[in-house]
Amino acid sequence: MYRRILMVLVLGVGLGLTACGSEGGASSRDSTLRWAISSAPRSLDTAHAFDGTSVNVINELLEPLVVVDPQGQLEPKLASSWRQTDAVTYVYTLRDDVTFWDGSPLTAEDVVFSIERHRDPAVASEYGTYVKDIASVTATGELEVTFTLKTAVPEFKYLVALFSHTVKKSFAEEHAEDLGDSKTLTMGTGPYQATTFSADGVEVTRNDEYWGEPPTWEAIRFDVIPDADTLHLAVDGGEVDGTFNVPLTSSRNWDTLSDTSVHYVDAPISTVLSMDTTAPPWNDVHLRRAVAHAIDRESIVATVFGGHGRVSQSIIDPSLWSFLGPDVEDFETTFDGVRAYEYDLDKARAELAQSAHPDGISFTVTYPSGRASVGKPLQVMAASLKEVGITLTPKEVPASEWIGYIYAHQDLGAQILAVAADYPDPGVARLLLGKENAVPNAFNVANFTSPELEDLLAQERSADTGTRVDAMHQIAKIAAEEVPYVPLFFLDSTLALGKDLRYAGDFSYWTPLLDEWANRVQVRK
Amino acid sequence: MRLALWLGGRLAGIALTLLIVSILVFGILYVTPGSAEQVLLGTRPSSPETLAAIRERYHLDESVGSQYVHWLSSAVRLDLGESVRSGQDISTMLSERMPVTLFLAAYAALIAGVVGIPAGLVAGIRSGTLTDRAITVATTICVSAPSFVVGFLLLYAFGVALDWFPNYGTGGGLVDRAWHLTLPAVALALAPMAILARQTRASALKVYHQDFTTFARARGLPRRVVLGRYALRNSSLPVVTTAGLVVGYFLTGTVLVEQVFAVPGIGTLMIESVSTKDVLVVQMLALVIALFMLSANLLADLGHLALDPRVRKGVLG
Amino acid sequence: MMPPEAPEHDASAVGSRSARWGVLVPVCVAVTGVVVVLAVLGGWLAPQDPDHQNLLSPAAGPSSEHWLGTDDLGRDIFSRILTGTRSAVVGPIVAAIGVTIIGLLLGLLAGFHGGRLEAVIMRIVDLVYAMPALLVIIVLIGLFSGGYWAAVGVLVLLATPGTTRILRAAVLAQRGLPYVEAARTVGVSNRRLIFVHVAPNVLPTVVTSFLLEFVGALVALSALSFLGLGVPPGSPDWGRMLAENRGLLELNPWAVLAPALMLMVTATAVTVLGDWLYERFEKARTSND
Amino acid sequence: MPDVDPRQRADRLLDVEGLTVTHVGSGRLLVDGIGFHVERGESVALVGESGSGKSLTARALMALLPRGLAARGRVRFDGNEVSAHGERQMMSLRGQHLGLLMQDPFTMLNPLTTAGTHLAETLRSTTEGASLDRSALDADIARRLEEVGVVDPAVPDKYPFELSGGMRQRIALATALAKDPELLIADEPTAALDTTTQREVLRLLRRVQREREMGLLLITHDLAVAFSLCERIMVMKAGRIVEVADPATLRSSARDPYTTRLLAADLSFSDARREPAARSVDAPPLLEVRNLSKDFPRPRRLRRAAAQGASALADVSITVTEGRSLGLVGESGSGKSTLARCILGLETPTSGSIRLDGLELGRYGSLAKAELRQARGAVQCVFQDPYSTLNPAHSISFILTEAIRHRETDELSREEEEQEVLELLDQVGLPATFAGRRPVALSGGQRQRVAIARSLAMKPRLLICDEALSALDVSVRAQVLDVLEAVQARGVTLLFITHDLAVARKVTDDLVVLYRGKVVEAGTTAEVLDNAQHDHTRSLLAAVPTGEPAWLGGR
Repeated sequence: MYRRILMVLVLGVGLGLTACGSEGGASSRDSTLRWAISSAPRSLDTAHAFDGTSVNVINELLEPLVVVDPQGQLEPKLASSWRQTDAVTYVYTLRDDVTFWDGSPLTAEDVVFSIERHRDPAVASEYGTYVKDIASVTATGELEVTFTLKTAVPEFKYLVALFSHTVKKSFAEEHAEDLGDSKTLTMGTGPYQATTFSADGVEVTRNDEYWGEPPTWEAIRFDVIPDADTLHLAVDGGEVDGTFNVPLTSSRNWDTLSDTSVHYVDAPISTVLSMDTTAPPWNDVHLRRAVAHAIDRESIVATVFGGHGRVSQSIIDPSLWSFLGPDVEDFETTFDGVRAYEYDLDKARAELAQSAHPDGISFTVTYPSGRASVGKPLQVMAASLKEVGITLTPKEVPASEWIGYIYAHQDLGAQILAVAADYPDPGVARLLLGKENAVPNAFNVANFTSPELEDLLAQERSADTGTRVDAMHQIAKIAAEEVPYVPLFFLDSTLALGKDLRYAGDFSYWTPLLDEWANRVQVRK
Repeated sequence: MRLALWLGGRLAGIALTLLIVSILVFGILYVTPGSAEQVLLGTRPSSPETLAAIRERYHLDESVGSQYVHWLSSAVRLDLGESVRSGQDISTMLSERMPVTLFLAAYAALIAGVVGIPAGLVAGIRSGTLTDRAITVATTICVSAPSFVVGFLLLYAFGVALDWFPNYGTGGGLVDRAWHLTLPAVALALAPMAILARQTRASALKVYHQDFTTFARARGLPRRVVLGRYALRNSSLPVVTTAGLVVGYFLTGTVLVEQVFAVPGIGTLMIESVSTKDVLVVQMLALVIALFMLSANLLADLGHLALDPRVRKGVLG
Repeated sequence: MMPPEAPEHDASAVGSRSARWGVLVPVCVAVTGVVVVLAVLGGWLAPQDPDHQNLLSPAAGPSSEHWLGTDDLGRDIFSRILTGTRSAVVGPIVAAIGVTIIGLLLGLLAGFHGGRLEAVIMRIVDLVYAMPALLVIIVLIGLFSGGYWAAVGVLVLLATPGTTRILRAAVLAQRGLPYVEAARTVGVSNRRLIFVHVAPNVLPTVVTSFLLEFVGALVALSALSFLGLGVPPGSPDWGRMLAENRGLLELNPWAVLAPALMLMVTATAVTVLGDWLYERFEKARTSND
Repeated sequence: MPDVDPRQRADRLLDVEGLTVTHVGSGRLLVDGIGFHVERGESVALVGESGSGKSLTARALMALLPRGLAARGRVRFDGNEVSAHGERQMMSLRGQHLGLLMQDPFTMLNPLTTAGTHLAETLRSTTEGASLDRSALDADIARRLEEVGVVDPAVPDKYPFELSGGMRQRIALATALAKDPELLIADEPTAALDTTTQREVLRLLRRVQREREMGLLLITHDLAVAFSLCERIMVMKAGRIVEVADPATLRSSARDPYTTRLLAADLSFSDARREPAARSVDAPPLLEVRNLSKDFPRPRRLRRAAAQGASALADVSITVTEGRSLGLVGESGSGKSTLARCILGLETPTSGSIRLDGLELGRYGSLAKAELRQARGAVQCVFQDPYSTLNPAHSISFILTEAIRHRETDELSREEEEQEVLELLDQVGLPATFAGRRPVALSGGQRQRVAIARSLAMKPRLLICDEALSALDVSVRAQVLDVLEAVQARGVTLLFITHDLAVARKVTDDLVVLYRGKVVEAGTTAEVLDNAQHDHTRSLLAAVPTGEPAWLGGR
């Protein structure tokens, strides 16, 4: 099972960050970093807090064996080295100088315990699907952890960066019921130690005994600011130093801020419009093509997102392509000849005329309330679809209700959803395809499958890169012909920083998700 | 003794009303669309095990009646359950959110009372003058202007454009908090202030024309006594009733104003919980709000009792 | 004998009494008139299609083409304001009519019949009256994802008790008057008593409470839209525009200020009219000469 | 005004010249340049009907006119010009030199403070009073209460609502006198009181005035009261003083025609029934009330506790003989109106029977439709308050036509209806032009006549007049009385409810005295009034003002 994707699902905003240098500036300051987050972490226990915002915070507290650097390469963290001894065995050697905040040394037992928690059904960890293929994880030495897998998993090395955040075993056992809550907090090895945690935010203070580079900040205060306009005000007023949550729909407004610099980087967050290929009216390919032709993606990216995104031509993200390996041809070459749907109302009308609904149809697309990053594009789409006689009505529903529809997998009709990659591999797209995912609690909301496609999906999971590339090329071709999904756009990750701050080194979508990041935010000299 | 009896009766009535409200709310939430499990699961795809665990933990397998009994029996033990959205204890959430809202409401009530009542009194006594006209026009605007529009305008005028007040945050410490919450408090206070002013004006107008006020002036009583013991005290009876009702405005206003100013109080909690269908929290907030209103009415009645000997006699014999 | 409002031995202030409202009333009548005309004709008067997106000039300031500029999808703010008058005003008018009719019937029934019927009506009324209406609507519409008309419906249910109380009080005040008893002794039927004798005398209260209910509903519905409930996203609705265009304040302040001002001005104008009418009716009732 | 020696003038307590009160908005003149004076220790009455400007004169003297009214003219008090005083100077004058006692003891006292507080705050507002300690203050309060005849030590701690009307007026008097004013202006001080209480309060007022040698300006509509209490009477009409004289002179030889009319209209108690009934007592009864009781449940709820309930009835039996008019007298709260309302079906009696015209009216609700119509036609009522007895929304002809339509089983033609409306108006002495008017355009007396016309439209056999005259001025009262007599002459039987024995004597053949819901005396009017058996009847009789000083005791 390869469901290794963090579904952002338009819910968790701001996974992505931006690689950028420094700039920015706000107030003069003490050595506390004030950081705006869109919602409080649901828990400080990774098992119950697998979402963008929680992970941003937890990455400062708990450390995994390995991390992903801005370029998408694995780097050591708690593990000083690792090796793959065969197709299903991975051995990690721990550093010997790591201690928890209480001074006790990190042992392999702690790491094993932390990973076993995700495998324990009683814990009901949100990482459950990510550890499904592990046959065993054992401490094979004082400072050595060995994973044995049930089957070969090419991207397993990346997954370790996601789920191996280590909490002290004895602490976690002592607080089995309330680990990570606002009273118990947690016990980790990270550069910062949690001091308070509430619905209003989290405060962490410097871990003076940190094993690595001394932490930059005395303390970090994560303030919860759910509302985009409020966030703008808070940043404008200098009440917070920075955030990852710049809403692209109001990026023009943010660009007017004088004391703040906003940076945008490409991110593998893909938004698609799905159409249920198994039920009328969407089982008509001409209708789907008509829709695909009638959506002005260029304008959406340019107008709604102020240009801070990429028009999407395929469900496979070109920006992830390079992670397949150094020998892989570039995306454009590989995908040459895949059918593209340019914005052309005449073509749309022509397709519609060929369909079973030459006079057009009316349909409703629900989306989680308050999410302008899908709401606004839907409004633009509605306007151009109207030109060809198709009526799209966007409808806001509470987020939980919306996700209920998706998971229930019934009467799907047309849906809009965003999928974000949580490790650097273009295989993400498979989540939207195939029988395996055309069931409740999965994301093939177009119910798109065929024998040919199933074969290709199996090939795409091969360990051999060449086979994978070919399979993806075929998949992309089929997906383009049949358009179960209209690929819309990839949204940029953002970083806003006060003018007196800089971001040291490169900054990318990966860092706050798969690495510690706060120490890179530094006061400008 | 009679007072204790009366108070006991009223408190019992409040408890009974809360019970009825809780049943109503429980019923309403039960029939809300969207399965409770899904709300509890949040954004996570579920496995049969997690689903079973959740169903058991929240007694979802049982009937509505026994779910209610479960809820009630833990609620009376002050175990209010957990938010399904954040997993936090609801009692913890309330204790975090309540102080800000109470501060805001108290601040707004202070503004409303300190400005509204004297303004109404002045307008009533000086009826027909330019002062009266100005106050009347101002209160008319304030009473009809939606609090979220006013809040928005205040925020951008005084927070952003003029930068006199902070435009985000709740501040720490009394002074800093008051400083941060001034704009929200003003936005929240305007409508109740205007209502109080109008009510005070009307009753002052009436009282000032009554024989007993004229008789007091005819005896050469000092202005202080005539205005205080006669005009203000007699005007205060309907004003106290109004003040009790204004609490409803406060509660509604808080939701909107907190939303505009992003104040992390129970108003924003309400909106967040409603929009995420965090039913247990909505239910508890409904009860808290009902308790507020009932207490306000009780306070208003106690005010009447303290102010009006006729009522005192009616209650205490 | 004595003017209804007038203390103190102070002749200087007297002249201004008649001018208490001054120029305000004509202005408010004009504003209300314009709003009503816009509610009827708004869509036709709009110079442009309010939903037409000019994606090339989003969030632009006022220009000769767009008098109040555009929103973030390049839609003409002026046209949206004009068109939005209907959803801003029609719901509240329907709500106010509903509230007034039901409230009047219940008020007359309760006030006139008394006894058990009155007790039942007033018990229910008191119960609902004690609830903060807008809050309940927010919760119900939020949880049940109801639309605009559902909100109007709930609003009617929740606002009726207030009007019922007021009208019942007005009816009670009339019921005890000798003219009612005299009509009764003449043998006038209850229905005739209610509709021919009492109703005309509570009409001023009815008209006034209608206007104030309208304002209440206007504020409530726009608050709902502001919170993203009720009207669908992207509708040219004042409350919705205010919420959705907040982020445009620096780019085109009119996108936010125009709906805010329309709401304020409409609500205030109608309130002033309500107050003024009330005062006039009161004066007509209390002065015998 | 006759010329007076300036020296003498300066010595006067109060001297008013050219006092005018105008309504600023309309410019209407309400008090038209009057002049008068009050000597030290003198008691002077200002008598006039409602609207004559007498109360405004009092308010103008105190500089307490309602806003919208402006006073001009010269007012000298104790030789000092006070009309030019500002509010601050007036404040020191009020209470200390000029006291004011107002009409209604129910509204004159602050409902939220005790009797003692009223006195205390007044005493403390003087320089000497401010330095008094608590016990001295209490002693002073007790002394001053004793002066007005209040000796009960519990009274100072009582709130106004716990005191009777007479007691309140005593408290108010003590309060008005607390700063020992040299002149007391008493504005209708007893108009809101029962007749028996009125006499006690007037007696007290005279005693205090004499003991203190205080000036008194009594403002009243009641000539008899003025004659009994005052040394000099000023008659005021439409903002002017038309005549000034001492009581004896005025009585014997009034010069002004208005005064003459007033004197004529003011019924003397000795006036007997002008036209005795033709029928004897033995004629068949039209109305028989037997053992009628009516209880009112005590209000339960908090806010209604203060609400005034109607008066109960206990085992009341009366008989009205057809053609003879029956008077029902008693003080307020005696149950007179409750009885009337039971007969009219506006209240349902608790027990007992009411038989009228062969119908049992104890349970109106159970009457058949035809019976109900018969009952409605048989008995009609004229209520007390002329200002709310007519529906302000409808015209006079609408009101009368409605009654006519409810009387007739068959529909009349429009012309017939119009004709009858005019006839009805004519019967009550109103011109035909009134048909199109609305009640708001009518005076109190005119309204009361329309109310009578409406009753007559039903062609009733019994007409109940529930204090139908008591809200009217004396001159108007006489006219309405004439109308009622004419009605009686047409064969309609009257049930006349009143607290005024003089009216009762003049209009009724038989009399029933009610006291606290019980019949205490009944008989022919002459028997009852000339040979009263019951104490209550006697005290009622004693309370009727005679116009002689002796009525108040002493000279």
